Amino acid sequence: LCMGAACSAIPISDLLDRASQRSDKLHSLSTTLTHDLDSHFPPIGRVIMPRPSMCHTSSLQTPSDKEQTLQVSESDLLSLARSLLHAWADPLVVLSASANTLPHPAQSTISNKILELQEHSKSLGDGLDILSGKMGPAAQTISSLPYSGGNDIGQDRISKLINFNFLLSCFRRDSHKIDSFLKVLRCRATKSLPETC
Amino acid sequence: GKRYGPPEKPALTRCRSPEKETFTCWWEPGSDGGLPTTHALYYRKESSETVYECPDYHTAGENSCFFNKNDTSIWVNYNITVVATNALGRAFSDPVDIDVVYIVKPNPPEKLMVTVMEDKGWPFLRVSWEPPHKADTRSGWITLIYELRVKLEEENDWEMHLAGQQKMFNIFSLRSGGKYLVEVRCKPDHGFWSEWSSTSYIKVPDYFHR
Amino acid sequence: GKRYGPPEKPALTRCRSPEKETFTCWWEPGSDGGLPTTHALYYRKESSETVYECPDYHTAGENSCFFNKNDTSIWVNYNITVVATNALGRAFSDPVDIDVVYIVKPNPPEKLMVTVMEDKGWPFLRVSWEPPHKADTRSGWITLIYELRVKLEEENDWEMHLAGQQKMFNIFSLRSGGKYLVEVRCKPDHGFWSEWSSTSYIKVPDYFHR
Repeated sequence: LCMGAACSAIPISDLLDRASQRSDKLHSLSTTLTHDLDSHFPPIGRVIMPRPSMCHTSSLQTPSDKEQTLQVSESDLLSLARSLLHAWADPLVVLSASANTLPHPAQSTISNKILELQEHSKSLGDGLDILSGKMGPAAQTISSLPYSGGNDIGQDRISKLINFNFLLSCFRRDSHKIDSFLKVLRCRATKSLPETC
Repeated sequence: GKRYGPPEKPALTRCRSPEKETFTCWWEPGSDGGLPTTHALYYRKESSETVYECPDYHTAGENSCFFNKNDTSIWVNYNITVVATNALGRAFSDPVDIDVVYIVKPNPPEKLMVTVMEDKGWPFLRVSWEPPHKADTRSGWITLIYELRVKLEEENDWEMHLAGQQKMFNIFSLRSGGKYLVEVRCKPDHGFWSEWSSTSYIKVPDYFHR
Repeated sequence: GKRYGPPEKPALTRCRSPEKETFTCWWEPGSDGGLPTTHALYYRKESSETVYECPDYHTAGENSCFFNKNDTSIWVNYNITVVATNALGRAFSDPVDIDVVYIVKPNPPEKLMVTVMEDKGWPFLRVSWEPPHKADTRSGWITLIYELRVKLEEENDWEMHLAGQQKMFNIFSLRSGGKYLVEVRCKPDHGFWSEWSSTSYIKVPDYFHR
């Protein structure tokens, strides 16, 4: 007897649909967080906002346009998404800790949204772990992308805001990559449900 | 003399989730064989042999098990069984497979508003509402459909209207001077109808000179 | 006598991509200082010092630069500047950083079709459409959500309906004999709303025997 359409195991296409919904939310959250942060800086400030260094995930080779992305195999796409998500486990803790003392008028809103980000990220991670178990060994590989930025994002007010903003901009970009890879996977998996793709 | 025996097997009757973040299951006990009988719910997650017991028998009341955020996953199926036990034996319910995403029963729609409007001299009711606040329909991932029911105060039968995904609806052919009750409910793609919203009352002005 | 001088600095006003595969930027020239003035767009990609000039000033018309598929990468910032030059000097626009994934504004949906259907004696409109042909939704490269607006010919206010990712929507509670206008637009998951599609007109038959 089953309650709900699926029995024994949840189909991969269902899992990819749910994962895409979570990754969509994750990226949207990072976008509203970026706007919350920007609300404090005049537009000019944003343009000059320096990028202290490269994102800690920039060493991961990812496709950079549609043709390249559509040529990547399913298991490799999932492996890329998982690697990026895993790479943010520690830095999200840093973002969360530093959000509590961020010298920014929207500090409490930002702090709550970072917690929400962590929740969604954790849930998505659980889902991708289960998905990878169903999509072959290549999907299991996770590239190690250590975050060496430490827990401290700066002493003075300006460097704190700059580093926080930079870390968030990196997350925003990586969450968009994760979202894009999962949505391509989702449409490949739903050949039987064309109307959603 | 009174006959004693092992309990009859219980039946898992219903599992519902309001927003895919928590869920609750209810069961119906069988006869207790004339002896004090206890019930326990056990579950196993898809592709895992570990058996867990219900984390919370209280939050959702009698003969129920509540799974909070940490206990709820949308990534795996739950295989659930209820066991009745008394001094003379045990009885197992049929096991049930649960996918949390498919047992959603949302909260009712909110901010139901009814206003009398007019179209070339004929009054009609403009009904509008909002989705339950927990349902993030704006992102385009969750689709809710709605249904209204309308009735005159003095009548028993409701008139049902399917409103699809709309969050507003016009009701025509009104009775002059009639006092109407309006309620709305919602349902996700793969899920169950919510309860009806609270009732909204509206009086249609007299527009017929009898 | 007429005063001549270096050009005023131009302003990069907008960059848009219709399908996350190509993109175009437009600028607003400043005053030309009374002399023949030329404009050139230069860009540098994040973490590269190489400066490139606009690959195509023509495809998208005046004061524009078009980047085709080979010139377009995503998840990398383009740092873009426009330079105005005349005989007496040059002026640089403020530089702008853009990532193509955040400037997607699709073309409107296509093949909008509206038909009158009936459900238990009540007419309703079945509205369907196709995504803009340039946007590759089939591979998942772009995920679109849709919004409709409907209004009676003689009224001013549109009724808005969010349709999620579906390409079909039913509209209930229609005015008997009403003449309706329907339009649809789309938005990528993380981008800008398109313009509204062309209008589709439909007449609902009289279904009331007044």
